[in-house]
Amino acid sequence: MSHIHIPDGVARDAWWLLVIGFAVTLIFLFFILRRLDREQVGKKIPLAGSISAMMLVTMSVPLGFIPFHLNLASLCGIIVGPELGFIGVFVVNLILAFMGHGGITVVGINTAIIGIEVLVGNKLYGLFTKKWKRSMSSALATFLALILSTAITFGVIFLITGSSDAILQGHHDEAIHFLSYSGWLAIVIVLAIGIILESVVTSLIVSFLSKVKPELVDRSEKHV
Amino acid sequence: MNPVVKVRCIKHVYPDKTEVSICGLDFSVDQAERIVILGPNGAGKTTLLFHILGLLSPTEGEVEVLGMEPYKDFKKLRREVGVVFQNVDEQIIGPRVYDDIAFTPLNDGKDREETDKLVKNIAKQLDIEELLDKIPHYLSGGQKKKVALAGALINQPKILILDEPFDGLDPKSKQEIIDYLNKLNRELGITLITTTHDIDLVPQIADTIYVLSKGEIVLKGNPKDVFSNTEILKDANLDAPVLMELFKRISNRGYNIGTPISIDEAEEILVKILETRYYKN
Amino acid sequence: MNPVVKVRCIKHVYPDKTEVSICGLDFSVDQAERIVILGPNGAGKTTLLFHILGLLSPTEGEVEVLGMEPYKDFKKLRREVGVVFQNVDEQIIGPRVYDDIAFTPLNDGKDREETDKLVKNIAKQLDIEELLDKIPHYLSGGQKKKVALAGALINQPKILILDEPFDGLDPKSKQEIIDYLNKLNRELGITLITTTHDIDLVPQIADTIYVLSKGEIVLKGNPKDVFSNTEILKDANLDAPVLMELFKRISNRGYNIGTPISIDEAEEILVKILETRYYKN
Amino acid sequence: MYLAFIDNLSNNGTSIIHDMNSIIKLLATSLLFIAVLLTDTLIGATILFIIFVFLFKLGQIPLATVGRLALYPAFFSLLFALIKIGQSWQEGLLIVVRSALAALSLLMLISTTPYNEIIYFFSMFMPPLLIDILIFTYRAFFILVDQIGNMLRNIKLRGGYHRKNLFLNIKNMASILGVLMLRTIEMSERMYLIYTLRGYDGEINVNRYEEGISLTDIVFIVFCLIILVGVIII
Ligand SMILES: Nc1ncnc2c1ncn2[C@@H]1O[C@H](COP(=O)(O)OP(=O)(O)OP(=O)(O)O)[C@@H](O)[C@H]1O
Ligand SMILES: Nc1ncnc2c1ncn2[C@@H]1O[C@H](COP(=O)(O)OP(=O)(O)OP(=O)(O)O)[C@@H](O)[C@H]1O
Ligand SMILES: [Mg+2]
Ligand SMILES: [Mg+2]
Repeated sequence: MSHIHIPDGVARDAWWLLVIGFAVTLIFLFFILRRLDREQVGKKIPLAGSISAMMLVTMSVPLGFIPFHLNLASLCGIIVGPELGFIGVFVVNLILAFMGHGGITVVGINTAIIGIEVLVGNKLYGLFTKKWKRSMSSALATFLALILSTAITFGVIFLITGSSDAILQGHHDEAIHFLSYSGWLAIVIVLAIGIILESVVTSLIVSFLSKVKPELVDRSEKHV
Repeated sequence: MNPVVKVRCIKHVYPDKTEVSICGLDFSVDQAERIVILGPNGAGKTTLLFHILGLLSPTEGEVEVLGMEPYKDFKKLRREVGVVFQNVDEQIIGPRVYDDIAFTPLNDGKDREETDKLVKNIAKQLDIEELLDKIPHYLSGGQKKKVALAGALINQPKILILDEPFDGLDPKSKQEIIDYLNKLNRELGITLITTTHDIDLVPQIADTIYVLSKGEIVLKGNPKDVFSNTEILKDANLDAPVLMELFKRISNRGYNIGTPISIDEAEEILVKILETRYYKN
Repeated sequence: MNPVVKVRCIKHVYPDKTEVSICGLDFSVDQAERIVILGPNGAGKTTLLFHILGLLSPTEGEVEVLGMEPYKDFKKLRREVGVVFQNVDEQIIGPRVYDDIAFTPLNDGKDREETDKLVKNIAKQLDIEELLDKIPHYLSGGQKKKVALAGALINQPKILILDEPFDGLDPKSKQEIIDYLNKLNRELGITLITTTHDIDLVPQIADTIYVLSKGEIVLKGNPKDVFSNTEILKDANLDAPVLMELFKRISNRGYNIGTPISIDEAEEILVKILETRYYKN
Repeated sequence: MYLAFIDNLSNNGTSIIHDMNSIIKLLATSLLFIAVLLTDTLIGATILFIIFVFLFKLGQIPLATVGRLALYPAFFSLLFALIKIGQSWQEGLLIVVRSALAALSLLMLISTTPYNEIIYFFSMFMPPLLIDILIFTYRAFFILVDQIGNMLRNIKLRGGYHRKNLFLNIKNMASILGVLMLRTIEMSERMYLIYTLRGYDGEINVNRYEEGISLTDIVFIVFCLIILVGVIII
């Protein structure tokens, strides 16, 4: 779980944030869909659908003893571009919302947050490949994209709960303080492992693809 | 000698509650025997193979491979059993042919040098040395099958399992694979278990045929016996190979002139009859 | 009568620079003709079909379908040509079988009522009425083929193109599809263009066979003629159907007793010979 | 894969909830969902939980497999709870329970309502292009699930699945995902060709299967309405 899926029911008091999430996501979607080239649209719809399916399926790949799953948002951004990638993230979040991953009232904000990974992953990769090897670039791009989206997630969490000092100052009650502290530590560790895993896997996939079908991960020519 | 594979009346329930049962006659394979499993679509052929491979555990019934329980002793058995599935595209994962063939030894902890020897050796046997450096994705259907076969054989398994290995191949590629499989069987004593819908090829790769239909193994025997059982075959949506069917019909019309299994045999039978009757023209 | 499909010496270069050429004899199909294209893996059969369908545009050479250029007049031709590809899974979009079959008429702007009639009608013909409400991924391989066929036929195309339609099907399902195709051809005059590696089925669905090999159409003719050309076939990695091969060999041994195309024919020939020679036993 | 499992439940289930009119069911579930969001007391939450267990039973949905999925949001909501817990532990607990209950309501819906019905509902307000993508996603998902299932099986048989050797395992899983990505993209290209041949030019028509409104539907929606009102009053 390299991503935090914000669930339903936690942001009751910060409904305005959910509204903003939806607004941002819908505006993006609106422009992306409008910008889809009429000529190309027939081609891109199956691609967007397939990529969304790929992200969903990826979650069932067992990584070994740790119960993590990937979602490859950054990789999809690198391969199909930020626009289709963003649509993919929306579709995935929408479907997962029904499955207990994330939630229906938070589809907007979750999409906006993970959509950032798609965008940042894609752009950084384009930037990095000018200097470095593709495997290195993709790892770094993914890592930074995930750090950013995680940071934003925390920002959102603090906005929702209305307190950032709760974790910093804690509580007079020692037991609760300890619970809170170790809980946060666990979360940070889990997230760090998740982010590293996803960066490594993304990089491995990119280097696989550059051996087998380099045009998919090539940025030297103009590419979406 | 103990059978290398033994299956007795298994039942499997898939998560979606589809029930597959494979009862009736016992399934029992000897070392170095060549088995072909026939049956209509959905009869449970692949399901049976999955049980033999230890990929599924039977809800009821017994499966024994080399004296072990495949599902429980998966790790041990894995090394003794090679597999090629229908869709080789899903089986070849190395970025280069070489990497793919080297997959199992490297994962089993063999070192690069030893692995290299193994890979080169198997590639030579299958005559795919010049492919080693290629990207599997762009190979032809027949070449991909050979690569998958190499990957399955590199561990020198005792049993080789093939699920519809001839699908989508042209006649020559089919024949090449058949010849190679028979060579493996003859020279190394590898046990072959194959499923196929290509009935005309069956006599070439079967010592024993099992016919699966409606949850039962309804027929078992050598090709001649099995394919003369037209009733049961029809009932299982199957045909006999064309040649056998032809001679069966002739025999039904009252002329018992034999049941050839290969085109050569059929030729000899007919020529003998004709020799005594016709002048050559 | 003008041919409905005409291909003259095309060359295609794929983006990765693989060159496929289909030259040699001209490819020319008449209305209501049943064509089978044979050739080894990678010969370019699918590539040829893609050109006829207008999915690819030839780098060199000419393709004409119903007097139009398929790549340019794609939209017009689309309605006249139905296709079933090898991998039917990718061809069925669902969400339900009904929606899938209704896909083309609805996209062509027919209203729901008319579409409904068309769907029900084609479903009845193919005997898949009880599948209409199902989800595609719960169907068996044979059922999926039928659904894809229904989707391809709903527009009542003049030409039906089938790329390896028998792959992975059991004998009975193959026969069902063959019978249905022949009925379509007989009753509605639909032109059939099929590729397959299932050589023994070819005589049943071919008026004319084209053999593709090494970039050339090397052979063209009715099944009897094509399949007696053993040299060229061998050169193209192909065999003749077992029966034809057998009788060919007999004829090579000096006994010209005919070239049967079906098992029934062969039976009659042999029984006639035997009748004059043997006592029934 | 639980998505496939749930799809099977919703398509092949035969319970009284499966038989309901989908739109009514959607509306009724929305009422329950709102009730969950508005719950402020642990007692209210407990009652709602009992109601969901009852509805799962009624819908013949295996609570152990499907209900377990509600633990994910519960886990993620811990993040929020940990902050709130500083203020009161009830508050923290409620957050966790609420998100699990919200997930249960959606799971109940999706386990008893086929995907195409839900798509039909979406098509009433979503742009057609998005609906098309959702339809493609659904088909592609089931094709890819099969493929990845086969690949994982093959890897396992070839000795490539290591539960304990994280390094090798991740390397192999990345290869699988690489192959899958490649095949996904090529598949989408083939799909595009095939659908163009079949007349696709950027809009798939979604069909609704006519369903009447039965007494059960009315009873159910009234029941949900009562619950919502009850939650608001408490
Ligand atoms: N993963 C699965 N989940 C549910 N049902 C399954 C699954 N795999 C197979 N089945 C069902 O089990 C039965 C046997 O399937 P199986 O694939 O073993 O048949 P088969 O003989 O190999 O057919 P084919 O000739 O088409 O390959 C079929 O009814 C099939 O639908
Ligand atoms: N999209 C593609 N990109 C590059 N090369 C291709 C592509 N499709 C086919 N080819 C190549 O073109 C040649 C002809 O392929 P084609 O698929 O037409 O053969 P085929 O006769 O249909 O073979 P099969 O019997 O295996 O289906 C082959 O060498 C193949 O590798
Ligand atoms: Mg099978
Ligand atoms: Mg082909």
